[in-house]
Amino acid sequence: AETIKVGVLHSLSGTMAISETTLKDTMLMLIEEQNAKGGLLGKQLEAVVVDPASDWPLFAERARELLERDQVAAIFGSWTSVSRKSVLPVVEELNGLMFYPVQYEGEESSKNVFYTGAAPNQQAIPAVDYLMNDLGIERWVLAGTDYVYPRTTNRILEAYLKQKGVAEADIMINYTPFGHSDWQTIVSDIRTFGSAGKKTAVVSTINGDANVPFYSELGSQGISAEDIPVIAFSVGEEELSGIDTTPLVGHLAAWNYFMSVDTDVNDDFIEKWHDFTGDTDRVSNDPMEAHYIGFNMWVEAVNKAGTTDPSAVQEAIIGVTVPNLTGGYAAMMPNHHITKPVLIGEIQDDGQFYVVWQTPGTVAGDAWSDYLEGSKDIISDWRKPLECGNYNVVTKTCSGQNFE
Amino acid sequence: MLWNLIKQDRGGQVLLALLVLAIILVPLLNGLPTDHPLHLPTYMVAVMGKYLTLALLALSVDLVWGYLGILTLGHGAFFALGGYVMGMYLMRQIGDRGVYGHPELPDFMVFLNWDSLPWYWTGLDQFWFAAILILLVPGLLAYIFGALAFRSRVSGVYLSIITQALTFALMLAFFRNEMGFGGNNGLTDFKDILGFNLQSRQTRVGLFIASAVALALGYLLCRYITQSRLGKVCVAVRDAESRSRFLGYRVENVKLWVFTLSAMIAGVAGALYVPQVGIINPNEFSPLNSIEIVVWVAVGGRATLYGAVAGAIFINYAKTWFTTELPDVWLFALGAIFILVTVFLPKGLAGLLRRREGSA
Amino acid sequence: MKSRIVRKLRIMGLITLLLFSAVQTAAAFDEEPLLLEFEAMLVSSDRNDTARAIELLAASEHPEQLTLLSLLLEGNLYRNRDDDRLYQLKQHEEGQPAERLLGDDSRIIESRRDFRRVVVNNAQRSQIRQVMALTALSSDQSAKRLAAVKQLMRDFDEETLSLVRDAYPDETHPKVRELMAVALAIDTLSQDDAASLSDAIDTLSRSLEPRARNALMQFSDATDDDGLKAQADAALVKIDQKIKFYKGLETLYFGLSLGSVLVLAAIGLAITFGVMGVINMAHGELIMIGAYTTFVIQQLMPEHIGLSILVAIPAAFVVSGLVGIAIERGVIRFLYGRPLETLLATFGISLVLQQAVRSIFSPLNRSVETPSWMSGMLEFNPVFAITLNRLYIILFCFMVFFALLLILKRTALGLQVRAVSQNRAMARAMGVRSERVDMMTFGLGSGVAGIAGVALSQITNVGPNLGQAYIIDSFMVVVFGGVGNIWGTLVAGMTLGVATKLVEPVTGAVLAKILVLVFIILFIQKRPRGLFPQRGRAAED
Amino acid sequence: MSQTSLLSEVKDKNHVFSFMQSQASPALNVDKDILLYLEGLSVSFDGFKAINELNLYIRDGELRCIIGPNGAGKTTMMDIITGKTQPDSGSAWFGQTINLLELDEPAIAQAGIGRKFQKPTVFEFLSVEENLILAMPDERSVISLLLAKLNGEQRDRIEEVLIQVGLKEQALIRAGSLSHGQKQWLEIGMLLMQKPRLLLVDEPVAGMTHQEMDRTAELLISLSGSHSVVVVEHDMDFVRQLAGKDRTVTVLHQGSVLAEGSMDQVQNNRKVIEVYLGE
Amino acid sequence: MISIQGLNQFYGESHTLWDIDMQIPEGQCTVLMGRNGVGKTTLLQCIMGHQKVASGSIQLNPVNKDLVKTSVEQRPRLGVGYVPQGRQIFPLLTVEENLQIGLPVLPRGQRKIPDYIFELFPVLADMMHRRGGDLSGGQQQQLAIGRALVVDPKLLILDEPTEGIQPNVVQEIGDIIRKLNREMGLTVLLVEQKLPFARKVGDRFCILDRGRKVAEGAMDGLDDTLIKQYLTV
Ligand SMILES: Nc1ncnc2c1ncn2[C@@H]1O[C@H](COP(=O)(O)OP(=O)(O)OP(=O)(O)O)[C@@H](O)[C@H]1O
Ligand SMILES: Nc1ncnc2c1ncn2[C@@H]1O[C@H](COP(=O)(O)OP(=O)(O)OP(=O)(O)O)[C@@H](O)[C@H]1O
Ligand SMILES: NC(N)=O
Ligand SMILES: [Mg+2]
Ligand SMILES: [Mg+2]
Repeated sequence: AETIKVGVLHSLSGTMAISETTLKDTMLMLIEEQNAKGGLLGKQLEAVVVDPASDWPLFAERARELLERDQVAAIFGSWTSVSRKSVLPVVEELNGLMFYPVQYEGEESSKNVFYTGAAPNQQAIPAVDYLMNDLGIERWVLAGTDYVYPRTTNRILEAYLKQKGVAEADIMINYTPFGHSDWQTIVSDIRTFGSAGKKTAVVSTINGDANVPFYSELGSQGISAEDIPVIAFSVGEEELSGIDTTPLVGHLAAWNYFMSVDTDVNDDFIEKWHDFTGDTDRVSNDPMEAHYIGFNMWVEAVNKAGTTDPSAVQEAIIGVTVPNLTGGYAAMMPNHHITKPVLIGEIQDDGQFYVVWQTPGTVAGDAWSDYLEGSKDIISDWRKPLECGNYNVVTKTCSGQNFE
Repeated sequence: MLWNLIKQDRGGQVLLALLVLAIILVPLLNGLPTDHPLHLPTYMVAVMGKYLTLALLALSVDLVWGYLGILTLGHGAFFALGGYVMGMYLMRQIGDRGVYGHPELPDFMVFLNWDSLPWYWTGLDQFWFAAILILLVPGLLAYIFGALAFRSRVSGVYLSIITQALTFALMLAFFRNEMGFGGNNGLTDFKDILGFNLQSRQTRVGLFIASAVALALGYLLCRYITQSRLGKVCVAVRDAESRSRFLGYRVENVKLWVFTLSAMIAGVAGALYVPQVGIINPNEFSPLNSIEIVVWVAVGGRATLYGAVAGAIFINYAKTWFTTELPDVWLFALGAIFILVTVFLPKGLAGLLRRREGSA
Repeated sequence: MKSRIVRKLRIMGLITLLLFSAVQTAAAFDEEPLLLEFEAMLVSSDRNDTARAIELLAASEHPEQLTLLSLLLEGNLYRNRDDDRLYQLKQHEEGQPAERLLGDDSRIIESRRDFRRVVVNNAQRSQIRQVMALTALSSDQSAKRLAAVKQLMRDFDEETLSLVRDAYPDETHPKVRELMAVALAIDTLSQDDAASLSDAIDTLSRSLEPRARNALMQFSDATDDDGLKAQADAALVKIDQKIKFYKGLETLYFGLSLGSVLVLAAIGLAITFGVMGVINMAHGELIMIGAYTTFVIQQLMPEHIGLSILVAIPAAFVVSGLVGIAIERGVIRFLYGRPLETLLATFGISLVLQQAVRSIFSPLNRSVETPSWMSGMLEFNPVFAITLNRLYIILFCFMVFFALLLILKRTALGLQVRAVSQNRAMARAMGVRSERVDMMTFGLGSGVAGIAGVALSQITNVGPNLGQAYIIDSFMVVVFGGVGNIWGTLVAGMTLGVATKLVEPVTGAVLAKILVLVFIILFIQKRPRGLFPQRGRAAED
Repeated sequence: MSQTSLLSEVKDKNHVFSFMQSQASPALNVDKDILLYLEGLSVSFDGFKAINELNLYIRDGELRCIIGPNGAGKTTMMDIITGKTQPDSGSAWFGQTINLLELDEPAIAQAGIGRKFQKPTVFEFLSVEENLILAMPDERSVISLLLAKLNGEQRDRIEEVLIQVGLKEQALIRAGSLSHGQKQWLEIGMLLMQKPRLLLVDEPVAGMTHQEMDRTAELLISLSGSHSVVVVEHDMDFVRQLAGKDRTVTVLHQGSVLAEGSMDQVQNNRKVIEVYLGE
Repeated sequence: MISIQGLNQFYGESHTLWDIDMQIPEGQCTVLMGRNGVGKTTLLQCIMGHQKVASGSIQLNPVNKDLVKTSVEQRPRLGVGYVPQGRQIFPLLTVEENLQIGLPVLPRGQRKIPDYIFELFPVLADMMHRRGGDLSGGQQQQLAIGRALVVDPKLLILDEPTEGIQPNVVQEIGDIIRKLNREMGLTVLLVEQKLPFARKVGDRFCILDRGRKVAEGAMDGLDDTLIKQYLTV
């Protein structure tokens, strides 16, 4: 029987396998579930799983294969920004669809990509607001891995904090290499920085493998969340499952979803996940929810368009609204970002987060930051007649599109 | 004279014949209508082009490792530098078509608030200048590094490890956004090369042909060197370095020039690689990448030039195939290949070929 | 998808556990009105109610106040979604009993979903700790009193200060007394009472507490009295000098501790690569196996985390050693005399081992707990403390090093392996059982790598990429030190560690790493055979 | 090359880097008829004096035999002359103009000093013929090596040497698979190809039969006159043949000259008999 | 002591030893002779197990073992000591360590370097802690002989042991070999090019030519014809 192919483009080996393998499994679960419901447009879905092996050029190559050879209707994949950047020209050239499920630095809006993770305004800004307003933080450490996402996020935050009247001397910015493993000096510096008599917090955009030694050093140098809370944007349940969380209780993370969220859809989702993986200890996390939302949006849009043709789906998907896992709804905005609630959670000793704060409603993702010089004049709107991902409202031009 | 070079080189003959064949057939097959059974899809052309550039890279490593005995664990650095120069040229070709519409600055500079192009980006909008730098940058680095190391008589694993340190340091440096090379995201989203649209079928075929020609020329060059007296001196240096000094050979000069030349070949390979894969990122400097190159050469058969080519193509093809067909377990398969080849084919794939020849 | 193996191990572990751990029963409390109100607030869906519940209990003079608050603090209270009552659970697992907090009802957990933990946030935790600290101020253990004063000093108000003031005259323990004096002096500085100000400055000038320094700074900025300002500034200079000195010590300690991690990671390689000449790209994975062994051991004895590390050391040695022996027997022995090819084969092995771990344990990092005897700090003063886990690692590093040195220098194995690596054929002709020597030596190097894994599991990721993260550094250290010299490895590791830590505060972590690499490159120009080169005629050709 | 000296080189804008210099040494000058001067040489290893205030002069065209107990410092002396070992003190001049201590191994070789090692060392992966080709004195710069071609004359010369050292049949086999003695011959062949002004020959007949020894002696004697030859050997028959009646024999002991003179004188020297020859 | 039958050996394709039959009588000193490259070293290496033999057997007698089938490291335990051509000293081990290598083959309790070795080669005692590779050629040769004696051999195999050794020590080595042979009953198999030395120490001779055994007999039987035919170039 004819099937509709769905490409799953997540690293199953190499450095990123640690995060991305779970997303591959999530996609398989969602597809299986959809097929159980009767498939899509009367056809069964078929997952085409490939392994780009954490190798960025390979992402482009695999994406091209998925689109050209396998003729997939959509690609769900990628984690790092660089892998997305690598794939981007390919999906644009071949007019494919790609759903990108991870929080990222923004500054991008492609006709062919749907950003179901958080943009900086859906994670970083609300998190800082919380720290400032609810915890009375006055001194800030912006610590990140040295790459584009933390750099951009921190630049946005720096601008934002200064705008809020925080002095230059009360901001400390620190970058470390990927996989940095010896945090003694930095943690000690943070401790010193935090002992100046003002309430201090760390905003962490530390990535992946560097987190375990970072938190473990925080723990061994006795920095508790009550002294200097750390709020992370890249640490979720999955990452915590590899850390002894006992010394970390109370440190924070900002996401759009937590496994501990007390809703029925979430409970159902987790149950299905446990059934699917056959492991009741498996956790769920934010990018999984993003895939859940993205996949359902795509299904809905295909149903709406009556075809999997990418152009038709692109048109149909804007405005599509599906339930998220936190009890609300996510809508696809004209800039290909979605609406999300922002949640702040505290780490518990069981590796879960306890939600201590959340935005009253949802926040729409902003592709182009209002706090960056180059991008505050740019907007994105993929609806006719504008159909432009980066329209400069001052010069009234649309640039940088890779299609005719 | 050309023929003399490969007269006794069965593998080389086969390789060159295949390359000529590919140069003729690939455009033909790719030009067939897409539903034709023999149609060669464009993505395959790009992938094959990539293999050829990696083969050229392997060739450059075999020249210094196989013949000169320098186990370089940092050759990826020269490849990446060539790639970065090409990437910078390609970025400059974007002009004001970037997302921010800036007439000069690449996107990543705009959003990191750079106000003007750093000096080392100037001139790179000219292809001829880029072409010179593609040879010069890796060449110069290799020259400086080599002049230091070979004069100090650093050799063996000590040399290997400092080549590794070199590429590792470069990787960390290029990861830094301050360097002005796009940090971790690297350079991507290229549009044209020499005025041709990079995404067009013709350009891809053109790049494939360019890679095939580069590989052929690279092969002949390496063959010429290894067959020359210089090549014999290389082997002499490889096997008894101090003895060759007592014969009056300036070992450090021999090493320096061959190493530099090899770095330039690697740079060319990198420059051809980048437009075909569409991205260059500091990961190309990763020490493990460089080790992998050595592994290709070993699999193919160290100190046989066509072996290096075969090894690179074979392993990379296997990788492509495995990652698509066996995504969950492909590392087992690849690892097993490495182990089996070492234990059972001490002379690599080339040894297999020679054994055939011998018994026939 | 956690493998079945692990789960099985875990079940076996549970059984062992039951034999060991005494079963504790939760005491139920009476349903008195105060506690009922407390319960009602905690099961409410309004987060602010939790804070109110704490205040309620804190303000009361209830005898079980502390017990209840610590139950809350430690996350032992659960809300049942059916009856909205609080329960104490032994384990949040289906089939386990749940005891009502008030009254003595109990039920069996049918679905985990039915019970939701009652969670406190940071602010509430501070709140509870303050309450507890106030009580602890009158504890008869000086350590508790000290901790209490420290806790109170985070954030004191009139009420807490007056408690400290009351307790101060009776305090006998010098340290506690000193800290109290500092607290009181800080308070004095914020008053405007010139008489005791000078004394307060004097008290504070002897303290390294950050709050003391901050108070002095504030005072110096604010005061109009030139004499006092000068005194405060002098005190600050004195404090800053001390801080600088201790920061220097700290940097040194950080350097040594980073160095010992490097040495541990490299020392196995110093044997397999340095002595045997095998370019062992799978070395990192042998470390990884050691770390996973630690994880498995902890799964087997979850109630004895403190012991588990001690068990893990020999276990990791054996497991990694056996894997090493298997590698040697299966692959490397075919490659002697072809040292470069060991690189190729072991590279393959490293890929296979990584993937194997991914398949068995999942690609996720695994969490290895730090036993309590290894956590915490040895605090010399408020600006200088050494972290215990690192201290143990430094000590461990030296132990491993000297044990190896002993084996290599004092046993026949050490001599034989060097002979074999220098001239295999001749060694055999002299009766050396080269196969056994190879096997044992490779096993030894691998086992030591495994031991390093145990140490690393305490400070970094236990995941499939663990090995990759250390392999480059390990080779760097061995070569920098001089191949074949394990003293070289020790000195090289420590040198690189200290150098990195000296540079890092100036340049940041990224540049520090780059600079250290450049340093290695330049150093090797000067000493082309590492720190401790093999000398003599034979080494020259 | 140390870092500091490199730095000072870089800073000195008039500095001509060694790799830019022409690699020819000053012309050899043997006006005084002495080809090699070793004066006051000393070298020690970890405190052990291997060469001790050694003085030795070799005339142009002379054939000199050097004998002496094992460990006397004969090989070490050659190491110093060829640049392998730097002496702690003393001087070593090649003719009047060339200071050997300032040159490195390739420069010394190019200046005209060739050496046969005590333990035969040949390029094992190259054929016997290629070993000889590489020993030819002409092409040394990288470019000329790249372009080098054998001319007829050179071919004839190789042929001749192959026959001379009895390896004609083995010309195309890997040098690594020669027997010990054959490697000795190959090394002698390489010396012949190299045609250096000064030949340092360390134990050439070890492992040779008596007849081969005779042949070697003839060969070396025929070379003297146009070349200077320094031979180290423990085989007294061979030394006797070489030294004949009137050539000088030098006896080294504990790093310095113990005796020097004709074979007869040396043979009858009490001390030489005691430490070296035995009764 | 050793009886070799029908021994053939190849280096890759090239047939180096052809049907060698040879006896090495116990308690005697047999000298193996022949021009360069005829296969002397190769034959010794076959006996030592360093070269694979294609066919044939090498019986070691009192213990009645076919050496072809035993591992290399068994040989010293069966009482075979070996002084290879080119010395094969462990260059980075000290002189002492070079000598100690063989100790584990001795029975426990006797694992000590025998003093007579230092009496034979006093220079070794002086150089005890020097790296083997630093010694001069002749010193290394003495060390190689000393090292072979450490394993307390019944059969001593020497491949051109006098190479590079000063004349008075060569005499001494000759005396030593004779002494070991005559007084201590050690069987000796010696490869030697130098006739006077061979005549002095040998009881029997055996000549190889191009991989074949061409003559054998008591030392008196080594006459000019044989020498001319097989030992002259
Ligand atoms: N690198 C070194 N380290 C330590 N000792 C050395 C070194 N090189 C040489 N020696 C010592 O110096 C002395 C002289 O050695 P050399 O090789 O020059 O002797 P030789 O005269 O050539 O002897 P032979 O005739 O045995 O070859 C010897 O005792 C040797 O042990
Ligand atoms: N490793 C090898 N590979 C191939 N051929 C070899 C090898 N070793 C020796 N041969 C060849 O085998 C033959 C016998 O060599 P062998 O070393 O046994 O000679 P030999 O009689 O000991 O000579 P010498 O007196 O020179 O030591 C020689 O012709 C040599 O070229
Ligand atoms: N987009 C990220 N987190 O790399
Ligand atoms: Mg000597
Ligand atoms: Mg021989």
